[in-house]
Amino acid sequence: MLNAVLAAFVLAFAAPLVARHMPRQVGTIAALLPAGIFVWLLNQAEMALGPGVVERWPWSPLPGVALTFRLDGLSLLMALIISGVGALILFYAGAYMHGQAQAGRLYALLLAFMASMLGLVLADNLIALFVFWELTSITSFLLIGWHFQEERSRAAALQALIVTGGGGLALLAGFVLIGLVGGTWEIAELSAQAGTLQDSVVYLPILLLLWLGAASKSAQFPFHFWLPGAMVAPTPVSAYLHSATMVKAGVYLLARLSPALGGTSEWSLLFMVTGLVTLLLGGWLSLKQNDMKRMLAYSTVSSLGLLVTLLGLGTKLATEAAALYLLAHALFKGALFMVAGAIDHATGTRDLRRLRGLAGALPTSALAAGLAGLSMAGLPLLAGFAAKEFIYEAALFSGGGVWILTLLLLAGNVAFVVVAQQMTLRIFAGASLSFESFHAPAIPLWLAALVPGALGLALGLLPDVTATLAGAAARAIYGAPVTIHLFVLPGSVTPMLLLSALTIAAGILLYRRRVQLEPWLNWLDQGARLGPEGAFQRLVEGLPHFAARVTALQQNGRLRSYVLWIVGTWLLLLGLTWALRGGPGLPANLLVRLSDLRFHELILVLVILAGLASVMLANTLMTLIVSLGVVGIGTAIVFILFGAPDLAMTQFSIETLGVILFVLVLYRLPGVVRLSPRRTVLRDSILTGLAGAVITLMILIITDLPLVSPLKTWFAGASEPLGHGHNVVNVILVDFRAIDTLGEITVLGIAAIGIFALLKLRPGRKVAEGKDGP
Amino acid sequence: MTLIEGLTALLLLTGAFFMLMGAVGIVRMPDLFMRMSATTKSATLGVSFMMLAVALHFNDLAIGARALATILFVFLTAPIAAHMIARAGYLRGVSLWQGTISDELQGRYDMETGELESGTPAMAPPQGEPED
Amino acid sequence: MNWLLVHVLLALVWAALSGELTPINVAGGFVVGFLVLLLARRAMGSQRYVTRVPRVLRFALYFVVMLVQANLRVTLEVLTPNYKARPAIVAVPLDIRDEVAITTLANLITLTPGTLSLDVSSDRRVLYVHAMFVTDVEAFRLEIKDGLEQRVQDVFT
Amino acid sequence: MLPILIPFLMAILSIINWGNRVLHRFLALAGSVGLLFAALALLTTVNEQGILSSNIGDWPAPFGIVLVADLPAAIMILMAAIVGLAVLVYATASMDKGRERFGYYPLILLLLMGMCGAFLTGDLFNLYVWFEIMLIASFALLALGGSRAQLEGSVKYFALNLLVSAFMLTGIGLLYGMTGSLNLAALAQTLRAAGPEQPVTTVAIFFMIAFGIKAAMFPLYFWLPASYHTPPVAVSAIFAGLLTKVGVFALIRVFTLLFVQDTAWTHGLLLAGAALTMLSGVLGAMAFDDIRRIFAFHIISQIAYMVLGLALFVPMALAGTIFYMVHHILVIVSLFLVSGLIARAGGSYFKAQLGGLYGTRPLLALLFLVPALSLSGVPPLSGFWAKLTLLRVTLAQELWLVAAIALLVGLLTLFSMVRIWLSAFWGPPGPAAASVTPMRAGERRALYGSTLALVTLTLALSLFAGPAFELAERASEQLLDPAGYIAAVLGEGS
Amino acid sequence: MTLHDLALYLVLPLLGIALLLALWRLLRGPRTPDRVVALDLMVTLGLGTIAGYAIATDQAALLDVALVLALISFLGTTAFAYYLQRRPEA
Amino acid sequence: MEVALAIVIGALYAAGLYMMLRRSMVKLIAGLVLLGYASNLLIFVVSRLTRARPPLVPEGAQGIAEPFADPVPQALILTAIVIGFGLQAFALVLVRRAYQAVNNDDLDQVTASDRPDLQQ
Amino acid sequence: MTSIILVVATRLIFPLMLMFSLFLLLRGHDAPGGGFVGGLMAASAFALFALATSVTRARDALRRSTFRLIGIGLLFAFVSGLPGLFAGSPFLRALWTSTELPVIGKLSSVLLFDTGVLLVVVGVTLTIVFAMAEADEEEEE
Ligand code: NA
Ligand code: NA
Repeated sequence: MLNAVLAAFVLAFAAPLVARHMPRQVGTIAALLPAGIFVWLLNQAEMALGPGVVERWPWSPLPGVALTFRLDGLSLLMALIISGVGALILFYAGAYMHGQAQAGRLYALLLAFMASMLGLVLADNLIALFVFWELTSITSFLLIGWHFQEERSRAAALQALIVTGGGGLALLAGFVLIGLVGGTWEIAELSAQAGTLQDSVVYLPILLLLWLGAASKSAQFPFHFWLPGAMVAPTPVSAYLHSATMVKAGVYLLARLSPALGGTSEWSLLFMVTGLVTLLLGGWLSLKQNDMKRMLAYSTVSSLGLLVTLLGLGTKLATEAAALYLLAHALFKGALFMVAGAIDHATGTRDLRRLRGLAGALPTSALAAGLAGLSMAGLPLLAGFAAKEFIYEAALFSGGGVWILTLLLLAGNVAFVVVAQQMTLRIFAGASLSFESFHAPAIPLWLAALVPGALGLALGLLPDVTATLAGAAARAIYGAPVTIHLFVLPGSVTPMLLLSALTIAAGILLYRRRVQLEPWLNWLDQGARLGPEGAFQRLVEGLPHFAARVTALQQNGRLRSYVLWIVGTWLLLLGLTWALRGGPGLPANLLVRLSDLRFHELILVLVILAGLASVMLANTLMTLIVSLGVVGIGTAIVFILFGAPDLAMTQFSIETLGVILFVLVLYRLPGVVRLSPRRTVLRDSILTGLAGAVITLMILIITDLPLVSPLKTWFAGASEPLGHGHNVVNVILVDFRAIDTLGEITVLGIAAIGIFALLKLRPGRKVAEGKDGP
Repeated sequence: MTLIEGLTALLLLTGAFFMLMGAVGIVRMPDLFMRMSATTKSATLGVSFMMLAVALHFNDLAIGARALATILFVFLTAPIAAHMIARAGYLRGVSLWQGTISDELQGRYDMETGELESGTPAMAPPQGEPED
Repeated sequence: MNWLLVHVLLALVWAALSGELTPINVAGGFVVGFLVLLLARRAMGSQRYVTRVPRVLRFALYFVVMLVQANLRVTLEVLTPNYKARPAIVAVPLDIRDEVAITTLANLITLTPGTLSLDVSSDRRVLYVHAMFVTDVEAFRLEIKDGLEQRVQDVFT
Repeated sequence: MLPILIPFLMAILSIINWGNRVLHRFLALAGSVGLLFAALALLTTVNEQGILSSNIGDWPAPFGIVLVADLPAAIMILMAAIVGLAVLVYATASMDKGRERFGYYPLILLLLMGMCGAFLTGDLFNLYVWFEIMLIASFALLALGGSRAQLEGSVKYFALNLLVSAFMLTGIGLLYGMTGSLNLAALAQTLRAAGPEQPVTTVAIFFMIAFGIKAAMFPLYFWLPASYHTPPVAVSAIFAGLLTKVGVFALIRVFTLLFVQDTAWTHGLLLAGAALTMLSGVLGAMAFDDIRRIFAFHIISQIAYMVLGLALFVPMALAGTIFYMVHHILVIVSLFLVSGLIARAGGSYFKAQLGGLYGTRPLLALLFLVPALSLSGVPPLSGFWAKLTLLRVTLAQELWLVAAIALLVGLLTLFSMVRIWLSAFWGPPGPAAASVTPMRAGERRALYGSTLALVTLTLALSLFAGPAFELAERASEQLLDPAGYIAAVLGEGS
Repeated sequence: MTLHDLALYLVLPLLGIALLLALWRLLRGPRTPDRVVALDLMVTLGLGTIAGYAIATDQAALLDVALVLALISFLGTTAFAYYLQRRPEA
Repeated sequence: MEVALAIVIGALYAAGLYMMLRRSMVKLIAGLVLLGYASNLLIFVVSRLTRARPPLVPEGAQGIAEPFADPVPQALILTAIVIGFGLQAFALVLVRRAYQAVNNDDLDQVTASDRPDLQQ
Repeated sequence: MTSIILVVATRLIFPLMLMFSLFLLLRGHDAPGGGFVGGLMAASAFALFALATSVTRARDALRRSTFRLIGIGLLFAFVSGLPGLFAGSPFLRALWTSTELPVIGKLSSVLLFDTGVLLVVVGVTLTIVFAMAEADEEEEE
């Protein structure tokens, strides 16, 4: 299975190259791979439907993450859809994109997407699944933004990415929690942990996170809005990603995790409510769309809602219905999208109001649309019929709130019937219109649509095949053996059949009266727009403004404010530490310790403090420099008094040189001006005063503790015999800790380079070769 | 206290006294030049006395040499530093005390070229002291 | 000749600083002195240096006495409440021409309390001196010329 | 020792032969290649033989200064070497003549040397010295060439980083006054035995502030976004990749080896700081239009993840931090190099001035996309594995809010990257494109080659995340087992 | 009173007072050259302090500091003066 | 003396930080210089003070008899002083150049490089 | 605006300072001093010289470019660490010759190191002072 995924990725990289050299055949060539995978899957079907096929690869980026693939009924169903529809779409795209610039990139992205999607449904490790999940989001983003020079496309792509990406992150958190609670990320092992998971305190958070991920990916309310927006992508993309495959990822995930997490009332409530709201909202909003693709997109939203409802319901019948509908939907929706694309290609418009009587001009497309539409409407002999039967059956046997549920499902299904009529009767029937630049579609454009349409019929006519396929999938979802009994035509009149008939009748009625619906559909649309979508839009637009304001507050360009932040943080942390963790007490016997102060030392202290005051009050540059000199000299005298002649010497020398530099560099600067208002001065004084007090306190505390420095003793003893020097400080500097000194002179060297460059290399000044040497 | 010690003490005290006088001078004298006249020299002399005391006290060639070398260095450098400051002060227009009886340097500097001419003396009017 | 003198001087200072006047240290001082002079050669150019040691010593004695005297006078001024000083900036015409001699003179004047060399005219003919106790400008000029300048000239010729 | 000596020697030779651009280039490239080999050798040796220590001057620890190569240090040195080489190659084609003549190459070498020293040293004061070498080299590089914005940025960078030095020196002083030692291993021993009367936690705050500024944590980071966008890309890239990491590394060192008396408190503070830093950084990124500034703010928010790993203080989290550092170094340097390429191809660093590069420069688009997505934590790129590890530990420790912030910031990072993508790579061609001059072949080789190499490494790290993470785990075990470090430095039985 | 005590309790305090006086001039000004002179005096007083302290504590090593100080401080004052005369009047 | 110096050092830190909080670039440098003095003195004092006993091994001896000043902080401070000198020199030139570029000593005017609302 | 007095005095003080600088270097191991202060002293000598005459003449007197001094100084320090490294010991292992030379004392890698320090300090200080003075003169124009 890895081979299949990898092959698709590799081909994805090769696709632009192929496109450059064989622009005509590239679609067909690209389609060969998914077709091959499809065939290979069919070959594996027996194993998959039985015990399942498992592949383990020795690739583990993190502990607990593994590249495990499992082909069981559910993944087989999904993989068949992915590869089958994928082959058709690529074949279709070959014609659809022909002659367009950078078509190669489209194949590449489609193939990469297919690989990711295959990986998603085949992976048996949650994290591996997540990897592919996100890859589908990224490829989807790039595909939605295909017409990247148009603002609309960019906005839609961003919307899709942020919504699904955000959901993805929530999902990741959910997965991590599952892994933490269940002790494994292997999906196959998680079912056994169902009890642990469902009893855990984080069960509800996990569900909510899962909900965020799945609902956003599968365009459930309130995240549904990105999907209609995504219709700005080329039609093959819409047909493949945004109807047949990627949007099913959320549904797939729910199905996949249903054994481990499903079956609780929280699960049912959460997903059924979401699903039903989405079903109705999407379905009824689809009724007012004039753009074919947008209509189909809303309808897809609705279908996804239906699937989520069924998975939320979670009964055996419901899972069977879900499996059947999953299959049927992929076929009819894929076909309808491709028809829409073909019409768009041929007539240059997707506006339902401008399309009529196309049957004559596009007979094959009409056939494909007809088959798909009938399946969608749920008429007998077609795959959609069986699915609908099972849906109603599941509702009727749901065991609580039956009538409400049935009624809501009916209301949803009616909308599908209307859409089916729009896609068939409305555009193909009647007198044909003339189009300015009509050109007949190339073969792939109708053939690729006809195949799934016909497959819908075939599956309707071959109930055993359908039952086996869907049954295996349902078993994986339900977590227990499931057998589906299907039939071509119902043998007797059942409540479900009556409901189906009612659905169709209501659908036809509604189609005729659709104009009357407009006002309150508009109202619904308005609400949906102002609600989640509006909120999203406001967020995306407002965030940068908010960010700019917050940032301007901190990053205000004033160095002193930054210093204030730092000093403030330091004091705050110290204060908190002392308040909450117990601070050091005030050192005792201060007066005793102070009493050893000698007169000349006192004077020295006074001199330093006076110099300091003078530095702070200085109003001319020279006063400032000279006062700094006083402090420096005072420091040097401290060194003299306390046995550090080397230090004193160095301090004096540095002081002198410092003064020279100060004078040299600064004498052109203006005098020292006072700019801060009194309040600022007061605030700064208090704050820095506190800082000083803290330091003083620290010194007093530490010097009050006993200190035995092993270094002092050792150095004093080793200096002469081992270091051959009497001046211990110097021996430390050039021998014991010579690397410090090496670093120190390196610092000096670099400073020299920097200063030299600062002074000599200036913008706008020409650098003459050989003239700028120091 | 031996004779050496007594001499040392005397030198020390004299030196300290001169230095103190220099400090008093810098506080008391009315203009820059008088302050310098009063301080640079007495301080220099004071240091010299104290260094002599050191040489005497330690009675060691190396230490004595250091003390004498310090004196030498001070004598070499102090007048030059004083000269530099005084000149800079004059050039920057530091005003003379009103009791100054004559300023034969006035008008002799060519501020463009930095040349100083040698000419006949002229009398300077006393000025007040502006702050920097 | 002068070079040699500076060299000897450096060597002796070196040995003294090193703590022992051993031949080895003096020799080392010569080596160091040589190195230093090598480095300093460009800086110094060819210069004339003090050649007559006895005169120097005599002069030094005279100077120290003068120094102490003048210091006491200034001290008195500093300590008494009123200013008795009569300061002036006096242009002292120079007879000595040698740069080193002029510098020596100027420095000695500065070292003497109460007087301060301000500058030498660009043509090196006049030394401008600030003095604290000038009753008569002309008398002061003569005092300098007959006192210090004369002795410096003696030493330098 | 070699990782320090090789760049040092090359820098010395450059300084002796000042002004010889060609020689400087050659020496720098030779130096960084040498450094790369030395780093590889060091990592291999440390990986096989465990922690190595070398007593400089042959003076026994804790008296002399000791260089200690443990796995974290060896890994970081390797990263420095890789980044150094890539950036230097990039510089050969992008650096202007003036900067080349005025010491760009030796300064980079010295910067690298300073970093290696900081990673290796086993002595607290010696760490300060290496920090200063880095600091002054970065000052010089930052100010080199001095446009107004550069100088303004430099002033802030300078002033705030000197606060680091002050805090650090103060902290070192207080520690020495308390314990009488400077050797990290000896300090680790002494501080573990410290009584309650010793204000150890208080001193820890000094280091937290010092290295917090260096690592650009909230609210101490202001110097970074004020300065990082001002110098040429071949300067800012190396700053972006390595400088703040040294701060993080230093935080890790002292808060695993020295200050573990009250982890509930100290590491709790780090945790809070990390969370705030993440948010603050990513919001900052959204406020700007200049791509380099956006990246600069992302450094801040990403740094926070690394600190988060330290704050969580379990082996898995620290392994995550180390992995994160490696990942982030590769990715952010790539992004800065890409920003240079974008400016070269589109004529501007401002996304509003750019557009349509996706159509005209597909390779560049790819070179941007991979590190940008990796930075955002999109799987299967390296950033994802790094974030996942930290997320796992955060959730395991039931720090819900922190986990939520970490995830939210991931999303906002993605948002920010996508905004660049939408504006610079998609959209109609920008107005700045008119001023673009074509690239010479040699230029293209050096610029794209070095960027591509780093992006490839990012991909390799993503693909071989497993072995890399195992290495990180071993490194984190060394960090959390000070006994091993102490034994390596002071000898067994101490 | 020993020599040590004399140096410690008489000489050093005397110098200390001198230092304070010099400091007063330094703070007071009024012109920069006055401050420079004061600083110069303070350095010289530092030399004296070294001498006094060396005797008070029998530490000859301090004399090396005096030597350095004597040579170097001259440069500082000279530089000050040199640039003072060049700086345009503020 | 430790107590007195502790107060002096506290004052140095306070003054250093205070100067860094001013708007003038020159004062900023003064602040940095003061912080340098402050941290050096802190290391010196916190390692305990010993009056007038420099760590010099007497001629002919192998070690030093207590009491003597701890040579370690002295070596550290020496290094720190020198490094500080390099940084100070650099700071001076930087400020001078920044002053030339901005034509103002007021740090509040040095904002072009980081405010979000002032993008060039 | 140079002063004759300063110029002439410098001629004497300059060699004195240089000698004292060497003195500090060589005696630094046993008494206060060492390469750093020695370097500052030497640099001060040249700075004084530049002050008294001109930067150009001071550069002339130095005869080497200041960067070369820095480089050579660093090289000295670097090389002083190598013998140990080649002998199988760690970097910067001090080596001492047993014979005592006059003036210098025992030759050692440590002295080489300290000489390196001196050269770097001279180079750095003079780079800074010269560059500043030159920039100043330029702005004067
Ligand atoms: Na744009
Ligand atoms: Na030294």
